[in-house]
Amino acid sequence: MKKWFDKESLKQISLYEKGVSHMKTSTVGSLQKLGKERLKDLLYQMILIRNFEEAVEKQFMQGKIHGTMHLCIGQEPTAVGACAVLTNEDKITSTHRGHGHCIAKGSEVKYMMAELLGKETGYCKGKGGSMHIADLEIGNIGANGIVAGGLPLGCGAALTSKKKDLGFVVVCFFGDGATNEGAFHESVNIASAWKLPVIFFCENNQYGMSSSIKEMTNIENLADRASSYGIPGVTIDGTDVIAVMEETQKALDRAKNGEGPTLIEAKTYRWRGHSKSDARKYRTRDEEHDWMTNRDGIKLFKERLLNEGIITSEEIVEVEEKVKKVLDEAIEFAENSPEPSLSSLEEDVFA
Amino acid sequence: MKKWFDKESLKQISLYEKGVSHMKTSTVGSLQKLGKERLKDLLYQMILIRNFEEAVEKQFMQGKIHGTMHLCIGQEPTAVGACAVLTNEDKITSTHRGHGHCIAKGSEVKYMMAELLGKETGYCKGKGGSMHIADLEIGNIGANGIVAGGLPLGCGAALTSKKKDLGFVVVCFFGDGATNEGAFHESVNIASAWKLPVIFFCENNQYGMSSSIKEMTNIENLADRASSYGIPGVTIDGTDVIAVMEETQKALDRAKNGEGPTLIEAKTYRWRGHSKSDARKYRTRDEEHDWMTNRDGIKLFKERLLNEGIITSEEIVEVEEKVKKVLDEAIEFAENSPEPSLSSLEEDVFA
Amino acid sequence: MREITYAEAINEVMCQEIEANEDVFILGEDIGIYGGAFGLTRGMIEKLGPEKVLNTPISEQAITGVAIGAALMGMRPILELQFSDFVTVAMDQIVNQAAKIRYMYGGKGKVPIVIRTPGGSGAGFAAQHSQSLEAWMAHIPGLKVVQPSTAYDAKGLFRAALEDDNPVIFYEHKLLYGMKDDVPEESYVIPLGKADIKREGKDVTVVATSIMVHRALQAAEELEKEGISVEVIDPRTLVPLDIETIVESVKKTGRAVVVYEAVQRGGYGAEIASVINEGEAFDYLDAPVVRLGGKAVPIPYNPTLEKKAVPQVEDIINAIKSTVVTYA
Amino acid sequence: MREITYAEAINEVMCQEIEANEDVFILGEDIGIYGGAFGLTRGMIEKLGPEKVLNTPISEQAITGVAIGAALMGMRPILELQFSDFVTVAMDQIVNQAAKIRYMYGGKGKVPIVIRTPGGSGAGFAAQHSQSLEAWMAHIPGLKVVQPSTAYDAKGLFRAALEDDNPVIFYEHKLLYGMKDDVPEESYVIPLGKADIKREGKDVTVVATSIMVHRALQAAEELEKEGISVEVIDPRTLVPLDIETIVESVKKTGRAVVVYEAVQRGGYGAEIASVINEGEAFDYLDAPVVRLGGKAVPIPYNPTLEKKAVPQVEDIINAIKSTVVTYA
Ligand SMILES: Cc1ncc(C[n+]2csc(CCOP(=O)(O)OP(=O)(O)O)c2C)c(N)n1
Ligand SMILES: Cc1ncc(C[n+]2csc(CCOP(=O)(O)OP(=O)(O)O)c2C)c(N)n1
Ligand SMILES: [Mg+2]
Ligand SMILES: [Mg+2]
Repeated sequence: MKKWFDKESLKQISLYEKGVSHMKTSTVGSLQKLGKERLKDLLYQMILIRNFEEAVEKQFMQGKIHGTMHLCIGQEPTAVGACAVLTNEDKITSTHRGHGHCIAKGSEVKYMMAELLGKETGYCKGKGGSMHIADLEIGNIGANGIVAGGLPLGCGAALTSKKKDLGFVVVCFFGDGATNEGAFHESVNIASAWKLPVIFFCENNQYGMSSSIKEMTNIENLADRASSYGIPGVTIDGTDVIAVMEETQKALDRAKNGEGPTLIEAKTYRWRGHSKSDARKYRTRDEEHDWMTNRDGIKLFKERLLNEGIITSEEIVEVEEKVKKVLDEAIEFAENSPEPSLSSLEEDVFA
Repeated sequence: MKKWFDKESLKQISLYEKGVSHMKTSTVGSLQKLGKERLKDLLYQMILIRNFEEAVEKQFMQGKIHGTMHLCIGQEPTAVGACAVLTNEDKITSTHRGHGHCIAKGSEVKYMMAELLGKETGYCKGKGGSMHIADLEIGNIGANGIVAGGLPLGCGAALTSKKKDLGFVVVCFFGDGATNEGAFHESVNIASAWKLPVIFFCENNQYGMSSSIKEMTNIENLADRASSYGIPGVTIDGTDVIAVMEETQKALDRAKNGEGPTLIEAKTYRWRGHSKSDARKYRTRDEEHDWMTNRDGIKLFKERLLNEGIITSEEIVEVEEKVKKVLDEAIEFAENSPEPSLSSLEEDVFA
Repeated sequence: MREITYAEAINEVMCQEIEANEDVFILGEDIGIYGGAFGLTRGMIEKLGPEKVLNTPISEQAITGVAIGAALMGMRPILELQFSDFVTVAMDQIVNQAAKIRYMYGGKGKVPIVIRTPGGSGAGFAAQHSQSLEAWMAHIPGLKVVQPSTAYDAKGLFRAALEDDNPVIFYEHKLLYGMKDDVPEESYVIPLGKADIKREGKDVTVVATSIMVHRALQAAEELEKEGISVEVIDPRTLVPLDIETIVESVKKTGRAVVVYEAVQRGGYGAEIASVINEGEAFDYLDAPVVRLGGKAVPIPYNPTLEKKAVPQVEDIINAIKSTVVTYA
Repeated sequence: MREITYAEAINEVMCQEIEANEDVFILGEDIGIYGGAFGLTRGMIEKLGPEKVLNTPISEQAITGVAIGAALMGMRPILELQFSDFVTVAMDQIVNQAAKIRYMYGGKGKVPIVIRTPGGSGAGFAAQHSQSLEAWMAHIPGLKVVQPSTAYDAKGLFRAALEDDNPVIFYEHKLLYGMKDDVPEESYVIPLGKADIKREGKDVTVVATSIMVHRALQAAEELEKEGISVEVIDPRTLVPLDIETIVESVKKTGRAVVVYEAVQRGGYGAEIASVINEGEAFDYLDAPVVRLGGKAVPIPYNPTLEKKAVPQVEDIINAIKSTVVTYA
């Protein structure tokens, strides 16, 4: 028998390999088709997410946020690209790292910030916090503190759509680490067997907390797991918001046609640590630097918009100013909001 | 959107398709290599299993067996073929349908029968019954009443082998239905990531209780799930005991070489109902008849042995008589064994 | 009135409710043409069709989540878990999702699901198929827990459970499935949170659940011959618990015995005993409250041992006598 | 003596035991270079190497089963479950496998594993990361349950747990991790099943677990000023439970308050209260045993509400006063 643990698990290994050959990027000329307003909106949303997360980080540092938070800085194009093709009727299920999904699905940052500050005006009246933000009215079935916990729920929502011919599709977001949970397997299988209108959207940011997915599983592309369920799987460049839109659109069409689920894997990167305190010893500063400088989805999108002459630098500044204004208002709103009443403690346990 | 439930779920559909093209059968000339004694032993074991199960059924009908039982008649070649390549040091984990595995791994039918009758002399002192027979000394880590419950345990045993360089391999048996459990997914993944010496052996008898695997999952061959974990998967004819041996041997070599797990799917059929009371409405009598007459692994093996001139009809009769004798003795032993003492009720909760 | 079994009563009310409300459907393993592991859904798929009776893969996490997700979208699913021991593979969805969603979301959304599942020993299924784990569920805020002991109660409580806007765990008992009772054909509701006095008495109050109700009634009959008058109360629902009826009874009798099949240590009987001890009844107690639950062992296979592992009529008689006689 | 934190004490004893016994190793999520979600395994992989410190995929069923299977083959694994709420995805392996294997197999095989996992609220992690579910485990025959309240106890109890030949669930508490205590460097054993009297007193016995021990001690100090003498008992292990020490104390004081963080309804405090009520102590009781547990709500996020959901020092003071003053 060969020796145990041949990997040098202790060494900090850079796991980012440039250019996964068959990773899908956006098609040429795709920008024009979308139209300027839509493109500007994508940019706005991505910047809003990033700046929101930065504001959250700041609030946390100032001790105003209790508990923990999981920031999605670096992953803006996946949330925005996927949600961009959905209507208000379509649903999403989200994760512990869910702020971006919420914003992209259409939630208002002021109620989100209020929730993070534990205020009565927050999406969950201050009772849920970062890991449980839900906004059923715009189709956000909820963040989830349990890794892969949202996938079964998403299948149930999709079953309802199918049974009642409601026409909506459910996008379940989850991380690379979540694909090793039993709940992932059971959910994708049942969705496939029942041809449910679901899109399983894996944000492969390379790590589950500290564990490189390459050490936790023995395949290169998680989308290949689709073949276990007889459904299509596609690996895309998660820093390319247009590629994300395009592939999500295809999966959406498939789902709406009654052809069942699709597994999308978007390669991306979280720029920050896993949560509040993370020395990030499991990866190198070089690897981080490379992603942050060469694969920043927002920067790349701005450059592309400018290069293709769709938008001017002035307009980008305008977008950024709008974001700033919205966020300033959100923070003010959240800070000035009241604490939940003590009597609310025992409310809402039962409907 | 297309209409929901296009399958005619109520109709009794025959799901057995003749000739899955790439299903592995035994190689030509393989019999000679094994030698007569070994071949006779394979036959003996298969007949012993079948007759044991028939005896159990009879005892059950006579009200001597309490609870339930899951018979493996029809599936003898998988248990016998897989265990035939193992040594006493190698381990197996089994299922609710585990009598065949026990016998093939080397357990004595008299202690098994005693256990089924709830006697003190049984493998579990009468406390476990059919679904919990274990025989650690000869490497049977145990039957399991929880579908897919044995796979994680098998991985733990395999980890021990690897960590301590003990050289043994673990064969985890499970059914087609079990491949839709989360525990299956998590176990195969971890075994692959850690290159554990495990063989995942799926006895695809077409149904999980009443549910055809073809309706419960969207792929033709369950062995294809191997690709989700970056390991080899192979589909074999589970009625061909020699094919089972050959493929298990390959997987065993791989495991012993430190190359990690293999997923084997053996297509087979359970002749009886799922458990004690099953009207088998979910399948046709035609389908059953076809398997029982055309794909009886014991009959096929006998014919082959005779055709190739390895064994005579007289010798087959001898084998059958030996089985009969052993079983008669086993039943007598079991029936004459004492009940467990009342004081044993509270023993063995803790070590 | 018509006599039907506990299993038939549940089958009947499920059919009635599915026919009456288009949001109601049932899902579970082998509930289609097989009719469920214990025959509870027999005939349903033929009558109601496969859109209302969903046969599922063996994937308890997924199917539990499917029920919850559908409920969040306005459906009212019934989930059959084949054996209550299998909650162990669905606990995250039940406890971390179903029970908490509404609260975590600040009062948004609701999860009206009924999880039907058989508990209990006595059928020879051994350690992994015979547990009584209702105490786990009753400990979790956000879940309601029902444990009917008769066909009549099962039918009425089931409808109440289904009409409730919250997740309800509905514990059936394998040995009760075949037990017959007078059951009206038309649908009716027995509200959650109302105990039932199954027998009136004045010397001692026995609070018993599920199959133990019947054993307690038998014990009461025996003891009547000896001049001991036993009141038998069936809480019927553990959450909400009808504390008032129990306390009133104990105030009258001055003695209480709590009988349950689950392992005594840490079982819900400890909660019931505590509630009796804590409330107004304390001052009326002439003797300590007695608990009689299962032994602290996994359920063994051998039928004699299996019986010895949980309270039988004789054990209940002895427990009652110990409090009535010792503290006479 | 040297002061170290509760987290450091556990880290130290793990290192000592892994170094002392080649069958001992630890597995869990992010326990490698990350050092565990709460830093408990910090430095271990560097010191002991990746064969002794196995970083696992996020697959709780598999990793729990791996620990059990390895134990059956003679290893003595330590499993870290990142939050005790995640037992919900590992319950089958813990309850249907680890707890029952030896019994089901008629006394063959043993499963010496220690599952270390943090419970409790107060750190702002909200409903799915703040539960106290030890009552579930204590209800299951075949499992032992430990809940240390100090660094000193944690170190000694951990070694006893590891030396035990059975599955032990070792509940840590997030808010205790940083708490310092005098802890000897050399390894020592505190046997399972021995309660500790953390403070002697004569008017009332408080039985408190985990973080509640500290709150009870603070309450005792406050009440001393008012002339009420409080004895504080920490059972330290729920299974086995040191009934004798508790009963002896109640016989002396005549009053008992049981304080625990878990939801009061159906929590293990009900078991402890029942045991007090049932035994010899009953005749010595001057007042009903009082239970003080968590409210029947999921743990909310907002810090003020979060505190209100579980007993605080003031609540304990009030509970003690209610029994001492009302029944003076
Ligand atoms: C069932 C469960 N196990 C473990 C955790 C702890 N945990 C929270 S997030 C996380 C990593 C998840 O990784 P991934 O799915 O890749 O998502 P990412 O954080 O990278 O977005 C872990 C282990 C959890 N919340 N739930
Ligand atoms: C977790 C769990 N779910 C459901 C069951 C009930 N059950 C026992 S056997 C069985 C069917 C298993 O099918 P398969 O894995 O194909 O094995 P087979 O019976 O065909 O050998 C089911 C659903 C169980 N024992 N455990
Ligand atoms: Mg990740
Ligand atoms: Mg099968």
